Amino acid sequence: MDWSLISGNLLTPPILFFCLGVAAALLRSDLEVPQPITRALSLYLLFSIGMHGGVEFASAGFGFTALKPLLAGIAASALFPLATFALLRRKLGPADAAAIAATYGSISAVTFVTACSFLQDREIAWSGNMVAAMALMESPAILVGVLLARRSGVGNKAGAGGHGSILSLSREAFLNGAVFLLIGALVIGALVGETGWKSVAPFAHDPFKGVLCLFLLDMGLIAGRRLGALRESGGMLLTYAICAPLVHAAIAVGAAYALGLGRGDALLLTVLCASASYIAVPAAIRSSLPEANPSLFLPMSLAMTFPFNISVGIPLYMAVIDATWRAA
Amino acid sequence: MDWSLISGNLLTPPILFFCLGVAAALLRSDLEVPQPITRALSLYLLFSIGMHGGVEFASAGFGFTALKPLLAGIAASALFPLATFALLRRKLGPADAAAIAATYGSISAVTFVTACSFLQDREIAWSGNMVAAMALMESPAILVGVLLARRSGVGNKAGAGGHGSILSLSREAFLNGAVFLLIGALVIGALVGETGWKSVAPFAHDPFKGVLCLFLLDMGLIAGRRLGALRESGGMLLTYAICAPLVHAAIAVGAAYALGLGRGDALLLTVLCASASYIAVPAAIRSSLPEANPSLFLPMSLAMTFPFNISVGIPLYMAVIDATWRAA
Amino acid sequence: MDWSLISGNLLTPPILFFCLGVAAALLRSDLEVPQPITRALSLYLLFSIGMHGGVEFASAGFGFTALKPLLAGIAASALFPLATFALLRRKLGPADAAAIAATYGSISAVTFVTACSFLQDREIAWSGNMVAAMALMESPAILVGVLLARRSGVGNKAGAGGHGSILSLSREAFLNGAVFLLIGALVIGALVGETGWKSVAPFAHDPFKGVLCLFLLDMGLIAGRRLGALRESGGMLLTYAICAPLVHAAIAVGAAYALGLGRGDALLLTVLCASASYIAVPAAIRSSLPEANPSLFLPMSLAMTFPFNISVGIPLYMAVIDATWRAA
Amino acid sequence: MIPVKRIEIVVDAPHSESITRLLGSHGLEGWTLLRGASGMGQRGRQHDDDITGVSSNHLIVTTCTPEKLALLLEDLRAMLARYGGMCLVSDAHWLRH
Amino acid sequence: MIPVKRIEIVVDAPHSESITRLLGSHGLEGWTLLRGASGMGQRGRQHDDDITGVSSNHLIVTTCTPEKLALLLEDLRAMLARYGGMCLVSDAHWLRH
Amino acid sequence: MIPVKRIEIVVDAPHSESITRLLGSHGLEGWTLLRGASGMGQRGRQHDDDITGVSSNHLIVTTCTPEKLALLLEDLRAMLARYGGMCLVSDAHWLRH
Ligand SMILES: Nc1ncnc2c1ncn2[C@@H]1O[C@H](COP(=O)(O)O)[C@@H](O)[C@H]1O
Ligand SMILES: Nc1ncnc2c1ncn2[C@@H]1O[C@H](COP(=O)(O)O)[C@@H](O)[C@H]1O
Ligand SMILES: Nc1ncnc2c1ncn2[C@@H]1O[C@H](COP(=O)(O)O)[C@@H](O)[C@H]1O
Ligand code: NA
Ligand code: NA
Ligand code: NA
Repeated sequence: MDWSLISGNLLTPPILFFCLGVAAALLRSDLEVPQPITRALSLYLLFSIGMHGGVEFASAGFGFTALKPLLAGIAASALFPLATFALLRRKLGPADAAAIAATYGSISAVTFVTACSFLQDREIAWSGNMVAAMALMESPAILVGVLLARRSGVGNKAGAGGHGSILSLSREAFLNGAVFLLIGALVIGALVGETGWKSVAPFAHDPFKGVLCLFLLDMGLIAGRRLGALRESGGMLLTYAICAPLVHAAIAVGAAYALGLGRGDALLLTVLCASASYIAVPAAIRSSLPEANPSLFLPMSLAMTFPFNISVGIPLYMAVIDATWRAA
Repeated sequence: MDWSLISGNLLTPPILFFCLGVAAALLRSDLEVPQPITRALSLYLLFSIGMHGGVEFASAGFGFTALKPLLAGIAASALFPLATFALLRRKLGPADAAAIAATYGSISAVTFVTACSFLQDREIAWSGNMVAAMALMESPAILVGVLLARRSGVGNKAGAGGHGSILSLSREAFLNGAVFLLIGALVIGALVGETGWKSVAPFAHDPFKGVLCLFLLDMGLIAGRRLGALRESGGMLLTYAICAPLVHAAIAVGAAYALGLGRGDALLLTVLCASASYIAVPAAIRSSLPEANPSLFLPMSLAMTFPFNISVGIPLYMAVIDATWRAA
Repeated sequence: MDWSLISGNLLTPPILFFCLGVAAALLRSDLEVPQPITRALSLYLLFSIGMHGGVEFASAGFGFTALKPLLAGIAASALFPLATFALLRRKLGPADAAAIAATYGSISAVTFVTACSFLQDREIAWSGNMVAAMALMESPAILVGVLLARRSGVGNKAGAGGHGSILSLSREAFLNGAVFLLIGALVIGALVGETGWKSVAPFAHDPFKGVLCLFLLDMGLIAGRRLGALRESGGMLLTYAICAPLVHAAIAVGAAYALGLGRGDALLLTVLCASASYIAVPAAIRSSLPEANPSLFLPMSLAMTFPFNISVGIPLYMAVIDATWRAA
Repeated sequence: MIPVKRIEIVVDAPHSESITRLLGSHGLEGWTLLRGASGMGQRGRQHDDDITGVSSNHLIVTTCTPEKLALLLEDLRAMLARYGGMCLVSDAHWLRH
Repeated sequence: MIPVKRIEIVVDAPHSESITRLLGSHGLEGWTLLRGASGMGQRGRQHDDDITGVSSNHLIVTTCTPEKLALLLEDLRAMLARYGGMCLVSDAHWLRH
Repeated sequence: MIPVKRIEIVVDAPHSESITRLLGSHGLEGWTLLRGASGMGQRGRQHDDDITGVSSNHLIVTTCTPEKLALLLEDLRAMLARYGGMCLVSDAHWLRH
């Protein structure tokens, strides 16, 4: 296995800016990114990655090969929460267990984007299907998570607000702003193809890496501010926050290998399975499962799993994939 | 006439993102663009289009030929409100009639910019004069509109606030932020010429199309949120919101033909006449004519005329211009 | 001396947009840049200039030659406040004198960036050391200024808030958001080198000049709004606001000559010494020396020294340097 | 001037729409909403820094006649019990215009 | 602590400058202004989403001695009658420092 | 509903953290903070337009039992005397949930 991948990854601009952000938060510097800018950066990333994925998806055609990683991703995002919920129910109430299950079943778009930039640096190809997989993996985990909580009796009266029915639940899950923009951009990318992409590429593609640096600086600040809140989680959840990505990744690498994916797509599927949501899920959970304590699931995914994945996880998964695929 | 222009226009990234925004608003997705970002995007567009226009204006020279479309535009923007006011006074009070008259006499910079991008896709040339025309068409309509209302006795006491005199009216009209930036950037563009433009083009020109997509996504959200408010307008105003652009466009096409403009400039003059303001006018009207009901004129221009123009209007006008100019 | 440098400088896009901003503020146009955008633009500039400087710094090597301008800059930023404080104490209380001393000992990143763009237009080389010098000149002036005030008995009880000790003072000075981001980006630039820079350059470098125009438009608005507050300063401070840059610049030109710097580095060192802070210092002073009246030191540096430097100062210093270096 | 009850509500951003809908259903036709509030409460710190607004609060100010107050507060209490948040009620005078 | 009247005004963004000018003309030297408020009122919904700020409200908080109140409210009422908006007055205590 | 004191503080942005720390040290576990306020006061105009937030105000709302009020106000007064700013106190009712 190629350990230099990990050290090499730590010295790239995006990761270094993430560390700078964490450092600023820990040292209590008054460096901050205004919240509207944070949102704008995330809109930009979803817009870019969605359109780019759509263009590539369309140019590749919609065969069964294209659907394989998609189906694998959706299956993972629906099944992982079941296992997580069963595991965490031993220590946590149903609302919290379900929220964490949804969080870790879903995906992190920023981790995905960082992995894409990692692949790009190493000139490893990946396909637009993976963006489609990402877009479709956000919602099932939310649905499964909330339904698990409901089955355990959480929020069943749901008098106030009326976020009770499966229908309104699916609304939350699919009409979440991030999911909607991502899927919309994907469809638009597929409709307009290469010509359309070329006209927006000087905005959506060329500055992407640089914007990612600023965004990760901000993510570092956000994560750093929540490191303190991890104390509330206790050792078991902290262990989970590092082990879950590893276990999910191991399963994903196996699946990718079985499905015969290329190295690029294999890494992306792995990263999707290993990552935890802090965009779509927290928003949906706050609406549908307000009983869950946000100071548990949010700091875990933001301040533990996300930094782990972008710093050590991505190159580690790549090294494992390289070794496995080469051995084959 | 070439109907494929219309269908072709609908499948371009800017229009599709506009539709995505409308869809998000109608489906009540929580997708939103923070308001400071909305403003920043519009500053960017005004900055870019202004400077670019100024550069081209200066390079073309200031002959009478250059002035023709300018004068035509200013005349239209002062005369259309007179006709509109007379028409609408039958059903509406003087304040509302005057506000709508000003709105439809003035222009929409975003529609203009979408038309420029439409021309660029088809490699049809247009001249910097049209940007000057746009900048100068914002204010006369405001002045005429407010004066019409004043003549009908609206706000003549004007005790509170003192926005009474013609002088303070012209201040509002010409010192409106959007008008001021546009004219300022135009003058700066003319002063710095090609060399200056080249130094800012990687910011002001290259990413323009991509930024326009995000901006139209946002415009779609804004328009979509106001579709409901159209109910207040009643059938007569809704009809007006679609017929006014068509009538204004027909007159403009005739004038452009009579003035011997090129196809590109003809389209832009037509689009300026056919479009209705939602940047400069509403702000000025709120100050100078607070008696007008903003839930009449704002939704009409934003949620009816604007979508109509960018989706169907622009290609339709182009088709008519193509047919006419070819027939000549 | 080449006076055309000055007139030539006035007709570049950044300076013209600054003037447009001032004009908008004076004419009371409602043009405005939302505050989150102002902050985002400054983050962008610090990010870009920091990384670029770091890359160049690393590629040049860390010899004593590289350190000379750095040490000169730090010395200036610690010594100028001493002289300023002694001078201003005749007319002002210790808190205000110290705040102004810190302001004029420190530097203005935007002036620096405008000077870089000035050099770039004229294809004069400058080195990454100067960015390091800039980053390191922000904090000493703050420390010296606050210590001078403390020695004069200001805020010594410091009961409320406890911003008393030298330690917490240094924290304020070095953990200031702007300083932290600048130094962080510098270090990251040095770590990632040319390869890393290339990946972010389409964001951090190509659109730089254009972004600077928008930022200076905003600075013009901000400065223009504070022109009125200058009345409070009185003639002596206004004179100081123009003479201090000239005196500091003269000393800096001499030092640069003595150190044998190139023309580019000489200009940048001069500009750093001649400029006054309105990013790092005001924030730090508000925390550590709240007794100082912000309507003295802020308008002076923002509405007098900054406009003077970017319009007349930079080309003037260049002309002097050109004449001196040529004479040698 | 008309005596009214001034009601001030702070909730997580994702819940503010439920609150304003509730106000509408009680016949209150006026409210003002401020976004981007951070805060501290029983459920910990709201930083107002994240991507989705989950860590932002919204502050809603509304008025209500003393007669309608009791019914409104009953529903509000139920909502806040589920969502978290804060509600303050005070006396004020409305300037009729 | 000094008893004062707390005045809270909500108007469309383009009118807030007229209001603060009015406060100045009545000799009130202190106020705080919050931008970016959305809202609902007799003139419909303010979304706080558009390009120019026409659909944004500003919230202004100021204080006033009980003596000055009547005159100020008279002028405020005239302004709000023309522009729309809301004004609440309540009792408060100012912490002198 | 529980009677409480509603405290509303406006200070320059760089000082708001000192204020919230002070609230914490007095055992107040709840507050709401709004950024981006402009204003006018004895120290002149705060434009809320600059790069660093020095010209922005923050508005902090908190509540306090009547018993704790006196001690809190004493410390607040010292802080505001040094930093500038404003503090209003009024009566309100907290909706327990
Ligand atoms: N005593 C209080 N005073 C002012 N705001 C409060 C108070 N308690 C809670 N809040 C606000 O209400 C939000 C939610 O409160 P909670 O549900 O208790 O965490 C907090 O983030 C604060 O913004
Ligand atoms: N009862 C109320 N409580 C709080 N805010 C209100 C109330 N009525 C009106 N407003 C605010 O004042 C603005 C203008 O009100 P109006 O002129 O009635 O449309 C609205 O958009 C709201 O933000
Ligand atoms: N009477 C007042 N009413 C409302 N806000 C005030 C008042 N006086 C001061 N302020 C706010 O407090 C800030 C600081 O006040 P000062 O320290 O007096 O300059 C001002 O910028 C205003 O935002
Ligand atoms: Na996952
Ligand atoms: Na028109
Ligand atoms: Na200096």
